[in-house]
Amino acid sequence: MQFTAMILSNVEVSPGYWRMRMTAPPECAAARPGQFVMVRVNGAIDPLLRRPFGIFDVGTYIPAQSGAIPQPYMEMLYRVVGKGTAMLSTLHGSDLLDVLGPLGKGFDLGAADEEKLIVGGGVGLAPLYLLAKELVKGSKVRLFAGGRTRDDILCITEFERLGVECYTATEDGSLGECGLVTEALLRRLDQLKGRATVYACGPHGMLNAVAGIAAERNIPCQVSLEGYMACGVGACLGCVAPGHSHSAENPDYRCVCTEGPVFESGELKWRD
Amino acid sequence: MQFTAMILSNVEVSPGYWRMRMTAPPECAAARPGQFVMVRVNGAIDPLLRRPFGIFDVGTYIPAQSGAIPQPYMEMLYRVVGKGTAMLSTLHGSDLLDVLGPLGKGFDLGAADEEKLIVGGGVGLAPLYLLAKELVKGSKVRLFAGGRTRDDILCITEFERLGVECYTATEDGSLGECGLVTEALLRRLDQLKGRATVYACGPHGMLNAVAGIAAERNIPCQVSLEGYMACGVGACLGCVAPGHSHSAENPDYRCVCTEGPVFESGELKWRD
Amino acid sequence: MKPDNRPDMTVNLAGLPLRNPVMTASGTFGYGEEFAEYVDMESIGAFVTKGLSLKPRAGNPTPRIVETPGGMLNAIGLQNVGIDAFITKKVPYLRTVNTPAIANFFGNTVDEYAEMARRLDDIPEVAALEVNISCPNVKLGGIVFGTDPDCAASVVAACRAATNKPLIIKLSPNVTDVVLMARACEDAGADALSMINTLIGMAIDLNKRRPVLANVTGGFSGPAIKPVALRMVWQVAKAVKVPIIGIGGIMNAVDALEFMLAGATAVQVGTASFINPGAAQKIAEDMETWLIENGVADIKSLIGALES
Amino acid sequence: MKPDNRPDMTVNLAGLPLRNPVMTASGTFGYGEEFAEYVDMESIGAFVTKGLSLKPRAGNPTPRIVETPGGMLNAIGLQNVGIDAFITKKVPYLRTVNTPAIANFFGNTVDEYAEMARRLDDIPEVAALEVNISCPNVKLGGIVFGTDPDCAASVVAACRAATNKPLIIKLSPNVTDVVLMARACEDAGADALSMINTLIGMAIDLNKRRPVLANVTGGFSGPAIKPVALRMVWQVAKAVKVPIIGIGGIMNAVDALEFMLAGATAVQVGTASFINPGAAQKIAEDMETWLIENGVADIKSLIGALES
Ligand SMILES: Cc1cc2nc3c(=O)[nH]c(=O)nc-3n(C[C@H](O)[C@H](O)[C@H](O)COP(=O)(O)OP(=O)(O)OC[C@H]3O[C@@H](n4cnc5c(N)ncnc54)[C@H](O)[C@@H]3O)c2cc1C
Ligand SMILES: Cc1cc2nc3c(=O)[nH]c(=O)nc-3n(C[C@H](O)[C@H](O)[C@H](O)COP(=O)(O)OP(=O)(O)OC[C@H]3O[C@@H](n4cnc5c(N)ncnc54)[C@H](O)[C@@H]3O)c2cc1C
Ligand SMILES: Cc1cc2nc3c(=O)[nH]c(=O)nc-3n(C[C@H](O)[C@H](O)[C@H](O)COP(=O)(O)O)c2cc1C
Ligand SMILES: Cc1cc2nc3c(=O)[nH]c(=O)nc-3n(C[C@H](O)[C@H](O)[C@H](O)COP(=O)(O)O)c2cc1C
Ligand code: FES
Ligand code: FES
Repeated sequence: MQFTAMILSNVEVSPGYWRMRMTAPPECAAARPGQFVMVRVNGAIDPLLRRPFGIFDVGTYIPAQSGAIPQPYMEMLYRVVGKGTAMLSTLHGSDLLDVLGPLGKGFDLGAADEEKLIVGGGVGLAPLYLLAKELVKGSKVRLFAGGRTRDDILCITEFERLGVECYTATEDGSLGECGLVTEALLRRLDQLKGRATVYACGPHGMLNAVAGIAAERNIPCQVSLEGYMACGVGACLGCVAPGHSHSAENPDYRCVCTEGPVFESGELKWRD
Repeated sequence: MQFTAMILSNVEVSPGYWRMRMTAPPECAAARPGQFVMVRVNGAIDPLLRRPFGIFDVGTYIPAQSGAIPQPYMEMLYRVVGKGTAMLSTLHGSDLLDVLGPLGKGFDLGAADEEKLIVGGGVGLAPLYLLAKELVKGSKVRLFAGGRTRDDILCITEFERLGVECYTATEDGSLGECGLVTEALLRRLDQLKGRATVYACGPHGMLNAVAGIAAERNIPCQVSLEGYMACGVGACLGCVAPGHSHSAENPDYRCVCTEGPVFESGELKWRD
Repeated sequence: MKPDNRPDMTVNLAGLPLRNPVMTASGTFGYGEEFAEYVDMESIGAFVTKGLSLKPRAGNPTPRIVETPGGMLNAIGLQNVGIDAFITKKVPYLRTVNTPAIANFFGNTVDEYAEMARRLDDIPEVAALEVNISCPNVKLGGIVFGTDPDCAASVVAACRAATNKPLIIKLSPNVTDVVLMARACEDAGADALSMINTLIGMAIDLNKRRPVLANVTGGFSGPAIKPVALRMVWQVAKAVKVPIIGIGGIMNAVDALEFMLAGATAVQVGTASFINPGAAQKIAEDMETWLIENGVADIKSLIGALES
Repeated sequence: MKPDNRPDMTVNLAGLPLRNPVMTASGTFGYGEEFAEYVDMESIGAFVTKGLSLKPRAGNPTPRIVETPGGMLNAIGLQNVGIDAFITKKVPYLRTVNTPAIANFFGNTVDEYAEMARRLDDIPEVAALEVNISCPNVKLGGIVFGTDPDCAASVVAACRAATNKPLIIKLSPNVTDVVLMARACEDAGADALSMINTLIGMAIDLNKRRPVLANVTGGFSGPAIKPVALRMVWQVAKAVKVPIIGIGGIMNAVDALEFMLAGATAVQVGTASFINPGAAQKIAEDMETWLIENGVADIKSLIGALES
């Protein structure tokens, strides 16, 4: 669906990372974890295309005035990387935003009687919070959050408040372990007794590593991909990613916006 | 010169007409009546080109804080007609604006011992206020302000405060006389004893009429023209207007941004 | 004005009556279904499918799209399900909507084009054919059909012989003389011309020192190209008798009406549907409003009505 | 890096050494003087004059310019003071600045082009000649020189015979095959190619039902056209040996560097100077900063350095 959201707040939660809350119609606030929205940053032609963002959280708030009726909202967590996100970060409460969504398929929540291992790199955490919120209802959930440096580790407190056990790692050692977050994941998997499912979102290199680890150990793994998107509704075919049997001779592309953005890692082609 | 102005205020003075005050360096605040500025409404590409506006007023203000030093400012009076002016009207105090100017040649103030007749159509009044401010120092000044309807008659109080005698006319009779303002001008010219100079700015049809009237009676007349401008500095040659000897066979174009925007009406080609 | 005071929005496109002149452009509206949630199909004049080919095509590696100032480049690589899957999987949807579906298609050889035209001619749900001639002729060393008048004419003639449905030829703007191309297509039997297809553009990622698109170059669309499209429609409208469908950067009703003044009988909305999936419907509605506000009783009176 | 740690910004354009690759584009920088207040002439590599002709030209009726999404159209009509007034009124200024001035010119016939080249060859203050071949050949029924390889080659050959100064040919983008045109010009004696000149576009005023420009069509420039320009520079750079000057929508240092990666030895800044009269200088400065920040010691190492 397409709707006009009113921004409720837009705050920088870490240098370069912003969290925006906006009103959303009930259908959007009922989004499944892993779904995304396409935001029109500017009504004119610059930037021209919508920008895709994961749904970080949804909820209900009660407006400040007396006797007000609770309103559904959604949140995005975004990183300022270019023109569109820079413009987003200048918006204020009560500004309006043209939003398309929720789009795509979300995460499969799987069985309740297994451990859930969530791996997020930087702003890749964005769609994982809503996922964790659902998963904690029935499972033990652990979060592995990685980043280049301290500032890239986001919203850990929020995950902890859900009862998620959090492991953090930074490449420069400025927060948590020094190194890649996949090392902590590996250690946990070594200790693992029962069944588990891995969920991951972040830079492609990280997803590649996580998918490899999960495949080796035969653990189900879902990853959320990014892709350059023009439409978000399966029409432009810009966003595709190679499927598992893809080769230059026998190409096999999956549409990230409609078949994804969440895929079973086994469905996709990974670098070896 | 090119400078960054800070907007001090931006208010709608009549439906669709706005008056904006902004800081200006002393060189710009020393602009001659009739000069203009080119404003970059948006730092991105939409709109791409600068927009030309007359300088409505200049002055000095004292910032609100104690012990502050007086600052020069300039004002524009503009009408919302399209994309650029619509965006201008959304700006607020303390927003910044990229300004080029003062540009062009201004009005020639002429001799002090004659009557000054100023004719303005709608937002054509914009460059005439600063002119009137100068002229009242040495001459009797009368303003003839015309418009389609009441809302198009702007800032008359400001002119009256200068001691200018004001005549107004609207096509629908909603303010002042019903009809064209040139009729009031004609009546005044009929009564005129001594010498006079006419100054006019407004829609081309009005300028055409005023130039005709002045030519008939051999009264010096200066008009301020508009023209589609890309550069404002004489480089693009987009803004030209036909000079008096212009014909299809022997074209004679004047550059509005550097040779104008104010011309002796006799320098230009008019429709008969 | 019609009795209910609403203007007559209908146009006739080479024998195909349209309830209004607004169509969607190939490759920007999927196979129709993708937009069912956003567009009331019966609010637009017609819709055009993604470009079809005999065999399914997987398309190019990614990245396939990139934004540019006021526009975008795409190098999708003509990904499509192929004619067989089109018939089994996509045609059933066409049956459910009371709006003409136009099949856009392409080939690598003249024979492939003709074969496609024959296959599509057999499908009752396909109201008209739109031929994308901006494809390389593999038999002629890759010269693009749509950039050579003889090549283009042979495609048109072959398709003409293969179908009785309205035959629309979609012109490439990447030519020195679009009027020459238009005349060649008209003479070879085109019932209508749609124009323009994308310009060819390129974008570079300075930091990576690489082209942004995996395919290096891509098709350039969006508001940025409108001035070129409008110019070409105007040039061709003066030179041919067949109706023209104006395409290129149409974002709103004003843009669409400008194309009609320049000589277009109908328009196609492309990139705009990515930005607002409901764009085509909104444009059709706003055009009607404009007509009412400007006292125009029949939209056909605007076709080619540019004064000069 | 040079001893003072500043990167080497110099390039050599067909024998003409430039302190940096940033030039201003013809028709957007007057005769230089107009910008003296805004640009330190010695901060840029070279500047190009308004297009000159044998006789002064008054240009087209107004309106002559109109903004479009991300770009603008102009139909100035090549208004210029003519070669005689250029010599008496404009050349004296050129003498005062220590930066190469390149004279852009055009003609209506091959002979006029040759005559202009001869006249300009005599002016010591003119460092190089840039030939605008996007003009109609009045002897050949108005076919634009720059859209026909033979026509273009004859202009180039005639100018070549008339001057020993570096001869830059400015290519039109309004062609099917820009590589063909580039090769024809190279073979006929061009020392360098500048590209692109404006696309042809049109804008319509819906309410007036008229073209916005008095001339109906106009030259399309600005950021909107950058993807087309970049593509053409890249195509031609692979096909010719002579240096290329990249032009089209360059607004900032990143744009300029992208053109160099695509194969340009230098760039010209056009429309950007209207928006920021100091654009060319700022771009040159920002390019140097980029080189420093990215550890590039010599800007020449970027020319054609696109990976793929
Ligand atoms: C399904 C999905 C969900 C996403 N969720 C989030 C999120 O929750 N938080 C967040 O910060 N970012 C998210 N991203 C990435 C985000 O869309 C880009 O960072 C953003 O579009 C950059 O826009 P820009 O104008 O600032 O950058 P520019 O570089 O100026 O953008 C230029 C173009 O490239 C595209 N683009 C640039 N980077 C990316 C990217 N990484 N992925 C896809 N397209 C890109 C833009 O959409 C635009 O079309 C998501 C991407 C996808 C596909
Ligand atoms: C020397 C000069 C002084 C001016 N002074 C004033 C003033 O003091 N107050 C005021 O309200 N207006 C003034 N104008 C007119 C003003 O520049 C236009 O109304 C404004 O540029 C419209 O911009 P837009 O984006 O809102 O309209 P759009 O129609 O979206 O503009 C599209 C393009 O057309 C140009 N354009 C549109 N209308 C005009 C016009 N009337 N004259 C010139 N170019 C135009 C714009 O600059 C722009 O390039 C002046 C014009 C000139 C040339
Ligand atoms: C992503 C994308 C895919 C396209 N695919 C096709 C296609 O398959 N066949 C075709 O004839 N045109 C195709 N086009 C061209 C459009 O139909 C249209 O001609 C062009 O985009 C210009 O219109 P616009 O500026 O409104 O987008 C495609 C355009 C885009 C942006
Ligand atoms: C107003 C204007 C006038 C121009 N006049 C000339 C000219 O006289 N000769 C010429 O070769 N190119 C002329 N050009 C083309 C520019 O030099 C340049 O090739 C084109 O504008 C593309 O660059 P840009 O996008 O940076 O403006 C003109 C362009 C503009 C906008
Ligand atoms: S973004 Fe258009 S198909 Fe996925
Ligand atoms: S506005 Fe460019 S020459 Fe006057």
